[in-house]
Formats: sequence, C-alpha cells, structure tokens
Amino acid sequence: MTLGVHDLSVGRGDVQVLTGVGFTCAPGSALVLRGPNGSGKTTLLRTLAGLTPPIAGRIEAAPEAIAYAGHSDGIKAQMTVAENLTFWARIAGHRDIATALDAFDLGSLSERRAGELSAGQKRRLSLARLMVTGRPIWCLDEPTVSLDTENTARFARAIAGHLGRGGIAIVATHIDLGIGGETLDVSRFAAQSLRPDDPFAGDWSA
Amino acid sequence: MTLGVHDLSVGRGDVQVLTGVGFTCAPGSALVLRGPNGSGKTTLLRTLAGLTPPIAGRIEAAPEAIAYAGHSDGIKAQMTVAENLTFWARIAGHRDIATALDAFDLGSLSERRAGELSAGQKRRLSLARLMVTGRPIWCLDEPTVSLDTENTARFARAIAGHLGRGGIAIVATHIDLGIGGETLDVSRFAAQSLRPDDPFAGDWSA
Amino acid sequence: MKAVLARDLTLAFRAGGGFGLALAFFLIVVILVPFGVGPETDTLRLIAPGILWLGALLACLLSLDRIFQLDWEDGSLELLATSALPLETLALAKALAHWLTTGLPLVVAAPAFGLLLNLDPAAYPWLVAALLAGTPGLSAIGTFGAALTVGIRRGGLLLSLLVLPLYVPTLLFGAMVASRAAEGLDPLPPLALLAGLTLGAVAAMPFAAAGALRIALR
Amino acid sequence: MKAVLARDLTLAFRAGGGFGLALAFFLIVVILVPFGVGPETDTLRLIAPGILWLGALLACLLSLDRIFQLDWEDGSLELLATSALPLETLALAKALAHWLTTGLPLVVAAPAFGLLLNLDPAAYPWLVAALLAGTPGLSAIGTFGAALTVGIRRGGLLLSLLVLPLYVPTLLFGAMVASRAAEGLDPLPPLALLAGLTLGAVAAMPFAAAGALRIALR
Amino acid sequence: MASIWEYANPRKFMATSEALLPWTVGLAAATLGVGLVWGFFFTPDDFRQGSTVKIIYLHVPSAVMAINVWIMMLIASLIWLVRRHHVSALAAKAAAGIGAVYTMIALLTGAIWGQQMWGTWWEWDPRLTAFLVLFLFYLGYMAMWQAVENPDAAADLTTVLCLVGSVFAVISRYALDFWNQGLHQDRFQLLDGESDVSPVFAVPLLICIAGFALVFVALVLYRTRTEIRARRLRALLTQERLA
Ligand code: HEM
Ligand SMILES: Nc1ncnc2c1ncn2[C@@H]1O[C@H](COP(=O)(O)OP(=O)(O)OP(=O)(O)O)[C@@H](O)[C@H]1O
Ligand SMILES: Nc1ncnc2c1ncn2[C@@H]1O[C@H](COP(=O)(O)OP(=O)(O)OP(=O)(O)O)[C@@H](O)[C@H]1O
Ligand SMILES: [Mg+2]
Ligand SMILES: [Mg+2]
Repeated sequence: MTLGVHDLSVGRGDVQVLTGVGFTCAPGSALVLRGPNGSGKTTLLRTLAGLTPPIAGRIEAAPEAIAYAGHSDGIKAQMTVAENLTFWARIAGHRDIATALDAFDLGSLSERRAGELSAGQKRRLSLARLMVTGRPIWCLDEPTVSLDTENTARFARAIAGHLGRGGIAIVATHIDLGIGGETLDVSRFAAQSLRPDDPFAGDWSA
Repeated sequence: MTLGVHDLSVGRGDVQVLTGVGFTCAPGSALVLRGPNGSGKTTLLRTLAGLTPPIAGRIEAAPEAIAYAGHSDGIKAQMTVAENLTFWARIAGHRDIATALDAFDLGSLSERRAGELSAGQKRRLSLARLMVTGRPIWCLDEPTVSLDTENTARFARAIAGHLGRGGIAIVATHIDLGIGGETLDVSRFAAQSLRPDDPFAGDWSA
Repeated sequence: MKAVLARDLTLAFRAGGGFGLALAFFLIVVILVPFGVGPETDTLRLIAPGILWLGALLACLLSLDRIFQLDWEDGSLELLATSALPLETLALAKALAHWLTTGLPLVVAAPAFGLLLNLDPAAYPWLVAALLAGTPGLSAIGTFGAALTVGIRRGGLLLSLLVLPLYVPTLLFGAMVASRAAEGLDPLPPLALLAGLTLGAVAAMPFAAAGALRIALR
Repeated sequence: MKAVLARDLTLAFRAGGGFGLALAFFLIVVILVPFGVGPETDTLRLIAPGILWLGALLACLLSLDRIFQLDWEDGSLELLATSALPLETLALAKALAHWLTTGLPLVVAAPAFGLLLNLDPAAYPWLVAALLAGTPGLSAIGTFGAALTVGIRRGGLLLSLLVLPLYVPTLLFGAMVASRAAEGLDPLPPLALLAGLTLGAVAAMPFAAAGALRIALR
Repeated sequence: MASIWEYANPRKFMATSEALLPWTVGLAAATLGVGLVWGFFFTPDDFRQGSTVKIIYLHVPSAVMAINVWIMMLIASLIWLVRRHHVSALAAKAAAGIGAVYTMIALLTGAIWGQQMWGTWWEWDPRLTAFLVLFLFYLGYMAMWQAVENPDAAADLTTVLCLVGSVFAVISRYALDFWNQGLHQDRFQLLDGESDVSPVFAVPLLICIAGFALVFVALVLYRTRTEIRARRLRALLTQERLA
C-alpha cells in the first residue's frame, strides 16, 4: 500500500491554505511534516484522513486505509482505559487490545477511568487507539504533545514497529521525534488565498 | 511579592499525589517543574492557582496574585482575538491589549474569529491572555505545546520581560524552554497514596 | 453497530449519563400541570392523555442533544466517520440506544403517571400501546434533528425548534388513541397511523441523518 | 460585571448563540398543547393561563444549561473564578444576561401566544404583568440550578429535575394571576406574592450560586 | 444561445438584477397600489360581512404567497443541491424572510377576520394548523442559516429542512381536499367560469395577488443582491487579511 498525493490543494473554510502538494510514501516509510504555526499541517492531515474534502488534486489511497489522530482524541471520560480501547477495537473489527496497552505501558492504568488520567497518560491512550485500528497509514498531528522523554521513546518504537510491518506514518510536529524519515516543510506549498473556486472572489470591477 | 510553599500536600480526587512540597521563589525568578507523565505537575499548579484546595501545608501568596494557564484556555470561538483579549483585560480592570498582542505577534490576527485559529495561534492567544491579567505570579502548564521555534522564542522573551518587572513564573514542561531558572523535579515528592485524612482508609482490622 | 449500542448504554448508566432523568422530567411535567391548570378532577381527566403525551415528548426532546453532540465534542464522531462503520448504521444504533434509555422507561412508567392525572381506566392499555408504537418514532425523528444540529454549540434549543413541528403528527395521533379509548370509541385507526408514522420515520431516518452528519463533519 | 454582561449578550447574538430560540420553543409548546388536549375552545380557554406559564417555564429551562456550562467547558469559568471578579457578581451578571435574552422576549410575545389558546381578553394585561414579575425569578433560580450542575457533563436533564420543583411556586401564583383576572377576581394578591418570590430569589441567588460554583470548581 | 445557468454566476446576476430591479419595483408598487386602492375604496361592502370583507385583499394574497414562497425556496434549494449554484442558495435564504413575513401577515389578518366571522381568533382546523407549522418551519429555516458558520454547509442543511417543510406547505394548501373539514373558507376557483366570488371582488383580488407576487420578486432580487454583497464583502475581507 503506497500513499500518493498529487497536486493537492487543501483549505479550511473559505481559505485555500496549501496548493500543489505532492509526495509519495512507500510502504515502511515515514514523512515528517514541518512548518511554522498556521502553515497548514493540520489542514493537510485532515484532508488526507478524509475529514475535509480537498479543493483540488488527488490522494491515492483508500480512505479506509488511513487512521487519524488529532488534537481531540475521542476518549470517553466515564469509561475505563480498557473499555475505551475495546470499543475502538470492536469498531475496527477485532478484539485484541493487549499489544496496544503494552506498547504504551498502559497495563497498570487499564482499569482507571479515562477522565482521571493526566495529560500525558491520555495522550498515550489516544496513541494506543491508533494501534487497534489496524490500519496501514497513520496520520498523526503533534502526537508527542505532553509526553515525557520515556514515553516519547516508546512512541518512536511504536512507529518503528509499524513501519517495519510495512505501514506508513505521516507526522506533523514542531519538535524532534527521533523517528527518522523524510521531512517535508509544508510552508513550501503555502497558498493563503481565497479558494480559487469561490465565485465571490476575484476582481469584479471589469 | 515572594511565593513560598511549605510542606504542601496536593491531590486529585481521593488520591494524594505529592506530599512535602516546599520551595520559595523570589521576585524575578522562574521555577521549572519537571517530572514524568502523571507525576503531579498539573495538580501542583492547580493547587497553587487556588483551583484545587491543598490537602495540607501552606502557600504564601494571595490567590489574587496568581494567574493560571492550563490546557483549556477559556477562549470563545465566536469572538475575535481582540474581543477575547479585551474581555479578560476588562475583567482584570484595565483596557490595554496592544502590548499583549504585540508580544505574541497577534496584531495581524486580531480581527480573526478565535475558532478559526490553528493550534499554535490559539496557544499564543491564551499566553497573551496571561499578560493582560497584570498579575505577578504566572503558573503555566506546558505553555509551549504546539508553538513553533519562533514563537517559543517569543514566549521566552515574554517570560524574561515578566521576570524583569519583578514577576514570578512557575512552568511545568517536558521540553527545554530556554527560560533559565531553577528546576524542580516533582517526582521527588511523589506520594501516590490515599489522602491521609480519608476516614475510610487505613487498617480497619484492629 | 453492537459496539456502539453497548457503549452508549454503558455511558448512559454511568454517573452523569442521564439514564432515568427523562423519567424524572416526565414525572415533574405531569406534576406541574395540575399546578398550572388547577386541580379540578374533570378538567384533568379531559386533558390527561394529551398531557401525558406532551410530557413524554418533552422528556424525549430534552435528551436528544446527547445523541451526537458529546461524541462530536470529544472527537469520537470524526473518528467514527472515518472508521469502517457506515454512518447509517451509526445513526440507527444511536436512535436505538436513545429509545432504550429514554422511550422504553417512559412506556413502562406511563400508567403510574396516568393515575396522577385521573386518566380514565379504560384508556390505560391503549396509552401503553400508543406509547410503545409512537416513542420509537420520536427517537428516530430526534436522531435526525440531532444530526442536523451537530456541531452547532448548544444547538439544543435549535434542535427543539426543528424537531417539535415534526413531532406534531405523532402527538396528534398518540393523544387521540388514549382519548378515543377513554370516550369508548375505537382507538385502532389512530394507533395504526401512529405505527405507520414510526415505521416511516425509522426507515427513512438513517439515510437522512447520515447525510446531515456528512455535511456537518465536512 | 458589565464586561461579563456585554460578552454574554454578544455571544447570544452571534451565530449559534441561541437568541430568540426560547421564544420559538415557547411558541411550539403553546401550539402542541391543542394537539394533545384537543382543539375544543372552552377547554383551551380554561387551561390557557396554566399552559402559557408552563410554556414560558419550559422555554426558560431549556436555555439554563448555557449559563455556566459553556464557560466551564472551555475553561473560562476557572479563569473567572481566579480573577478579581467576585463569583456573586458573576452569577448576577449571568442571570441578568439570561433574563434579557430569554425572559424579556417571552414577556413581550406572550399576548400573541395567548390568542392561540383563546385566553380571556380581560387576562391579557395581567398575564404580561405576571410574566414581568415572575420571569426574573425564573432566571435567578435557574442560575442557581445551573451553578449546582456545572461540571456534570450534559447536566441538562438533571438541572431540569433540580430546578423544576423550585419553579412550582412561581408557576402556581403566575397562573393564578391570569386565571383570576379571567374569572373577574382580584389578581393583585398572587401578583404581589409573585413579585415577592422574584425579589427573594434575586436577592438570595448570587450567594447560593457563588457557593455552588466554588464547590463545583474545586 | 447563452445558458440560463449563466445567471447563477454572482457577477452576472448582479448586473442583470441591477437592470431589472427598478422595473420590478415600479411594477410591483403600481400593481399593489392599484389592487389595494381598488379593493379598499372601489368595491361595495359585502351584504353579510360588511366592510370586513376587505381584509380579503391582504389575507388571501399573503396566504397564497406564503405557500408559493416556500415552494420557490424548495426549487432554489434543489438547484443548489444538484448544480451547486451559490446564487440559488442565497436566493432561497433571501426568500425565507419575506415568506415568514407573508405568513405572519396571513396569520394576523386571518385571525382578525376570524374574530369577525367565526367569533374566535383561532381555530385548530387542519389547514390553519399546517399553516402555523409552516410558519415554524420558516423560523427554524432562518435560525438554521443563522446558526451554521460555513455557508455551504448551511445551504446543504437548510435544503434538507426545506424538503421536509414542504410537506406542511402542501398540506396547508390542499388540506381541505384531503379531509374536507374545518371552518376555513373553501378553495374557491377564481379563474374558472363559475366563480363563486363575484367579479366585483375577484378582479381587484387577482390584481392584489399579482401585486404581492411582484413585491416578492422585487424584494427577493433586492435581498439576494444584499446576500451576494455580504458574501462578496466576506471574500474581500478574507482576501485583504491574507494579503
Ligand atoms: C388565523 C386564521 C387564518 C389562517 C391561518 C388562514 C390561512 C389561509 C391559508 C393557508 C390559505 C390558503 C392559501 C393558498 O392555498 O394558497 C387561505 C386562503 C383563504 N382564506 Fe384564510 N386563514 C385564516 C382565516 C380566514 C378567515 C377568517 C377567512 C374568511 C372568513 C379566510 C378566508 C380565506 C379565503 C377566502 C381564502 C382563499 C381561498 C383559497 O384560495 O383557498 N381566512 N387562508
Ligand atoms: N476552522 C478554521 N476556519 C478557517 N480557518 C482556519 C480554521 N482552522 C485553521 N484555520 C487557518 O488555516 C491555516 C492553517 O491552519 P492549520 O491548523 O492547518 O495550521 P498548522 O500548520 O496545523 O498550525 P499549528 O502548528 O499552529 O497547529 C491557519 O492560518 C489558520 O488560521
Ligand atoms: N481528575 C482526576 N481524578 C483523579 N486522579 C487524577 C485526575 N487527574 C489526574 N489524576 C491522577 O493524578 C496524578 C497526577 O496527575 P497530573 O495531571 O498532575 O500529572 P502531570 O504531572 O501533570 O502529568 P502530565 O505530564 O502527563 O501532564 C496522575 O497519576 C493522574 O492519573
Ligand atoms: Mg496544527
Ligand atoms: Mg499535566
């Protein structure tokens, strides 16, 4: 499974944020998205995940292959860590959550209510959620926010394992994650203009 | 204005997280809180800010001197950046938001609806909010999450300015912020036990 | 589908989940009415079926915004939308969970509340039958409304505004069943209409709701 | 205080703020009642004042959870609690904003809705007077309830449950004013009681609400 | 030949409507003026209803138009849904306010008339009720436009709403044909030979209906232009911000 992006334009609301984005990711490779605040990393990842329709261009990969983890994590505070994970595993069609719990050292927390976790513990849970989806392409938006050094290393190992199984990871970040992979500076594609297909834009004086 | 903390025990829910915490911060000094995930940094900061009552111990500083900025930022998505800031400035009893806007380079975003900001832009707004409170002691929980390098530097300058005016900053973080100051590893005070004043705990067999 | 249903039911029974509150609200409306309109037994008996239905409807309404809004706020809805589960199935599971936690308890408890309003004895079985036939429709229509207003912060009031007019036919026929039974007339025709309405709503809802969700999540 | 008031009003008028929706909901309840109880003019006239009050009360209720919940969710409430503004003032400003966006429109529109229910002509001025005297009390009590349930995710139904019993006296006297006027009796005594209730609620509420907020935020 | 869809381009629409607007306004004012003056001052009082009958010149045109406006909104929304023409969606949005006002006029005049004729302001008969529900749909429709941030999403969602509301628009017109009960006036056939309204009333009434329709056309053009300008303004502001 290869992810190919061709001449993609992405936007939020009325605004086109990036244009002409193109890259390919072979199985087993990671791509690190970089760029200053507001440059469009989140927008690009949401478009790849199929949450925002692209303005133009083509994404070569079934949306069913992509798992997305953004700022909000879909964790229910009233359910335990294990219950949360089990739910997402069942939605994905299987039931094994032990590997995911292990990968992020959540075993000892598995009976805790998710609402009682610290910021970093919650983040680990939402990364574990990714593993249970069983999807080959991971789109991660600042995944190591709130993680301490030990858990950042755990995350890097999880990514390495995923790539080793032929997966793909696209990761937006501001800090160094130590996962290797190519780096793509999204500000290269900056567009910051109105959507070109907006009929209310342009010069009306003529 | 000095911040003194003496033999403080803090907790969340039924659990005592830290005990015996003690430090003093002279005006113009910063304290960086460190510790692995779940070690109790957030809990300590919330207690200092007066949001959670301490289990035992003493905090020497009027709660009216402390401004807190945690994970949720109190930003109204429907109001513009300037409106949001003005509101907090008025609550604090003054009206100047220009300095705060400048400090975080929000001038060009000031008429944007806050809901349309990227993660890093929102974070800058919530840091700017701290400045308009005009309070001497800042309690910051992972303030540079989502900030790019340029804005992290801006943040460091803002802290330096605040300290220069005789302010105090207590900052919890996992990454290096470049603000100097002493470092306190909260895991030194780890307690992770039931609250000692819980009448249902202890050995009942006797 | 089963996973969603199980999760929603779990959440409803957990602290703050709101199970049983619909029932309590129903009870309060039924109790407040005599205060508002005066305690004359005859007037009460006359308006009892209508008030019971109105109470059920309002209780149902009040819990509608839980259906999707919570999932939207914590990001679950986006994740579910990108998951293997079709949104139609999701909407159906949500409606079913809503009915099980709101409609069903109302059906069971309604006869007891009928006592409070001096409902005619002959009307009891019909009241239950009508509620049983009507409330799934309320949940289905409500799920559609909830899908329309998801993503609008505190869309609760807007949701009511959109959904209540759609509840009019159900209310009309529902109240008619019990009041015809109380007057000794044949309550079957409105009951059949009621069941028809519900069937229609349940059949059409998943598609309409899924469409609305797709637009809202875009 | 002014800052909070201005912000809440701004938010109410902005997209999704919900201004006017209480009115729409009131209208809908008033319309639904005839469907439930049947369109006989005499019955309607009899229960009109009670139903109008019930409608106003439910409309008011539905918007209560906006008062503190939104501020709690985005963290504003914590920040306000640690700010220089006393929580008592905050509660008062919130109640006032709620009344201006919900109660006042209801008072203005009530006579028009009276028509739909065939309210007795003699009762109109008294209906308005009673609503004017009573709705600020509803907002005040509601603010207290909202403070009690803040922090409980989707406390809406629980909130209704807590607040509705407190609304009973207001409902009782409010409906009595209009119905006594319709029957040609002196409506002043219940009106005075109503005003007294409101004054009491408005005077006591800020302290009670602030206390509840302090506990909820802990 | 130029396709009719060209007018779905906002610029094209602005140009065309600018030329059309004065004519429509003039024509609307003239027709409505003639119809109302004729109806109010130059028709005899009814032998049974006295001068009350003159309400007919307000009630019937506004009631008829209230329903027609919804149907027009439905058509415009469907055009948006199928062909994604922004002007079409904005026209539907612009029409809603006018339709709601017409509905309100019909409700108010109907109520006043009812007070005279039936001795009651309001009756819960199927047609009147469906009409009132239609009014609620107008309110909900406008609230929905208000509440949704993204204009395209708002257009989509309101289209769904418009579709559902059409059921009630149809019922308020044809309820009597379905149930054949209720107090309200029967549908009279103004145009066929054996009209049950004498031509003395019918001709000015027809002129009034035409007047209300033209007023609607003028207002909808005007308001659609305003909506387009608002969108244009929004685009320009965004453009300026990004520059
Ligand atoms: C609040 C009360 C009333 C409401 C809501 C109301 C509403 C309506 C509606 C919805 C229509 C149909 C328009 C159409 O089919 O396009 C209509 C038409 C009409 N109404 Fe009323 N009406 C009311 C009271 C009255 C009264 C009291 C009278 C006279 C006694 C009256 C006389 C008529 C006539 C003559 C028509 C034209 C008949 C037709 O084309 O169907 N209405 N009204
Ligand atoms: N909901 C929205 N509506 C309109 N514009 C938005 C919205 N969200 C973000 N934007 C704008 O789109 C641009 C790209 O935002 P995006 O969130 O993709 O940036 P980012 O690269 O993820 O930034 P950060 O590093 O701060 O997270 C920004 O200029 C932002 O202001
Ligand atoms: N609401 C809560 N109820 C009960 N326990 C909680 C609650 N929030 C956090 N805890 C527990 O208290 C401990 C301290 O949490 P705290 O949030 O203070 O950690 P932290 O140092 O900020 O961690 P992080 O770096 O992940 O943000 C953790 O073990 C956590 O599981
Ligand atoms: Mg981002
Ligand atoms: Mg923390």
